[in-house]
Amino acid sequence: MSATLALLRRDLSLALRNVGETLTVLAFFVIAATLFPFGIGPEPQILARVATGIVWVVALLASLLPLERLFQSEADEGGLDQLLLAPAPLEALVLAKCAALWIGSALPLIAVSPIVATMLQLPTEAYGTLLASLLLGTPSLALLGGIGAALAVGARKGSALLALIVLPLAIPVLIFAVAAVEAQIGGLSVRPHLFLLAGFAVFWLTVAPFAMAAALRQAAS
Amino acid sequence: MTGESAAGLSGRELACMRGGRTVFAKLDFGFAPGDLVVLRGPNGAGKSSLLRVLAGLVAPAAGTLAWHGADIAEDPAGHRARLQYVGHLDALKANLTAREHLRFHAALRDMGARDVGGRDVEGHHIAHALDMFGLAKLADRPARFLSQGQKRRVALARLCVAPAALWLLDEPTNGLDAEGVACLAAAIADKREGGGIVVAATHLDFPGGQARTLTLRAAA
Amino acid sequence: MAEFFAMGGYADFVWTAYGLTAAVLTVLAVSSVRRLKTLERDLAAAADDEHDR
Amino acid sequence: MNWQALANPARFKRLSDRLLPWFAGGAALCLAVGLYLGLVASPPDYQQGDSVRIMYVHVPAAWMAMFVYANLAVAAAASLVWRHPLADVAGRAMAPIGAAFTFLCLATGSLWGKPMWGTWWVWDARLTSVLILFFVYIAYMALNSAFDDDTRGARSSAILALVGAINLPIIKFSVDWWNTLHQPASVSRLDGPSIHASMLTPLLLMAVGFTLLFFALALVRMRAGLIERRLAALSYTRSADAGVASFR
Repeated sequence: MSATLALLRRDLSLALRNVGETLTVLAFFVIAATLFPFGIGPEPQILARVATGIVWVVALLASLLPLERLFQSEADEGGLDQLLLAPAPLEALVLAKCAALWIGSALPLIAVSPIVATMLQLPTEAYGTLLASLLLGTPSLALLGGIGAALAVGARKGSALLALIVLPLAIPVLIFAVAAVEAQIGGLSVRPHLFLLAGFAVFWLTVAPFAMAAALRQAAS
Repeated sequence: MTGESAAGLSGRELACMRGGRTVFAKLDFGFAPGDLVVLRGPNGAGKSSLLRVLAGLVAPAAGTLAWHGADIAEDPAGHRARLQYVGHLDALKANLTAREHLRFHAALRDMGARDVGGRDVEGHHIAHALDMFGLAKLADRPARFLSQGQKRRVALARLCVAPAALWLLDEPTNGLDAEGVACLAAAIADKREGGGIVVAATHLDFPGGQARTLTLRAAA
Repeated sequence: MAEFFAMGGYADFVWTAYGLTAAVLTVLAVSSVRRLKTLERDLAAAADDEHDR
Repeated sequence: MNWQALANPARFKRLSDRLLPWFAGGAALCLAVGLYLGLVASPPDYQQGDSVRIMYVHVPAAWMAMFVYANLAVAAAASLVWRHPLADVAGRAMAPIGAAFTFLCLATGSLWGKPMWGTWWVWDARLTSVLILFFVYIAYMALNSAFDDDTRGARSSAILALVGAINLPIIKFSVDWWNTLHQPASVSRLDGPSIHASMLTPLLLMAVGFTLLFFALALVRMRAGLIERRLAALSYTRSADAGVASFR
């Protein structure tokens, strides 16, 4: 347990010292979202209709950015061997890395999402649900991303390959996250959608550690 | 040399394949407690591969590896807990200091849990390791400001922050100056005195006292 | 016969669908068999090499 | 039965030589009869007219897309559990066949949709699920070929295949639900027992034909894959007498 917490603490302090990386992801998030009004026109009604979708799709794309370094940097520096040789179960250690990834890059993204939502004219009553959907949906993305990152360690075509692996598997999260916000706007109950998002998070929480550990073990051999 | 001692680390008919190619095969050995074994052989002979097999990072393609006579494939976690591995990479993060690296490593090796009676056992081990490798003055400098040799010292100082019965070192003297080599020699001598086994791959003269040599033939 | 090919006015769609299916599966089959033949030749050559040594 | 021996190209060749004619011949026969029944002997649909004949390639292709993925997942599990080289080779051999059937399902679906829906693409629940399956195939193939070491590629993509296999039902459920949310039930009327025997027979024959064709192609491609492995190994074995020279 202490090894897992130590890894979480170390990765968080590294994230704190490399704030630039987080800021780059945030900048990408804001800039990419800003492109949509130029692409589809600034009419408030149209933007309001698609705002949720844009915020979520762009958040999904932004969450891909830090993945390439997640395990690849460990492999390049030699730290991956040390993680593999630690007495603690590898499944717990990779979970710590995903948790650090989520805290270090998804939380800041959630924090600025209201700004993006405002620019896209999201109806005011939907903000709470948007934040809830992001809070419940992004853990799944971090875990799925962790699987992709672990599978792609040592691969020749890094970032494009990661998108190819992660995006199709993330579609259910996208569907129900956007549906939650639209249910809120439409005056329907949002709880089923949010429960389902939490369910996805639990599902990936149980599956992802094993997939990541298996991928990293064979990457080192 | 084979079979007569069950104590320590022994290999029987070990073989290793990498990318469809046989790196080595039919390797038999027995390393006893207190042994320093130097792996020799030209580039590509499989020194690093053998170390990775000994560490359990790579499963042998054939044969068995045993600790005190018990197959390590039966208890991989137990094997991980008893060994320390220093690869040819230093495994350092540019933004972390030497002390932070050692503190993290101690926690990773599960040393944090052994704080008995409120004493900072971990801190004591770390200070000792820093001293051992002449890093006391550099302890709080981020790794990106360290020279190649100083980084190597930090990587090696990890060996001293957590107990292990088996050290596996891949070209440990790479980048070290004479003083650094002496530090390593002292650490190895200590380990051997305590009954530890040290296996090191190198192509240079190796410090650490009387050694046994395992020479791998070139596969080319 | 002409009526058969006309497919009740849906000729473009029906024949494109069948043509595409035939084309894709044929290309897959031919390329797979070709690759096997080439590799079998290479293997035979490599085995001869081995024998000569 | 010695499974390890099957990874030997010569042994596998003997097995595939015995099976291949049956698979290839059976596929040709089923497809020929199926095509005749589907294109000539079966009646046009009372609503869709002759365009319904696209069904005889579209629906079996959709079945194959899933069937091949199921095979891929089994090979992936075998590759990870037993680390058998034959499973690695099988995965790499089958994926492009599955991707081809998935692509055909999408293309013929589009060709069927144009006269029925008046547009080339509709976000119909089934087509959308098949599209995502196609993406998973592409990801599998990309990952499989992304490593210098073939075994690495095989193991990595095997993990992806299994993660995909447990996630595909979730994707299917999500897409179905999303679809009902956004538009009324799909145009396709293939469900249930309403389908007439004169249509069912060619449909099943085509499906069996595609399955046999898949087995035949998979055998050929696996044989090629095994030879490739052997050739790669041969270029090294000349120097494989490495080992300990001395230990004192």
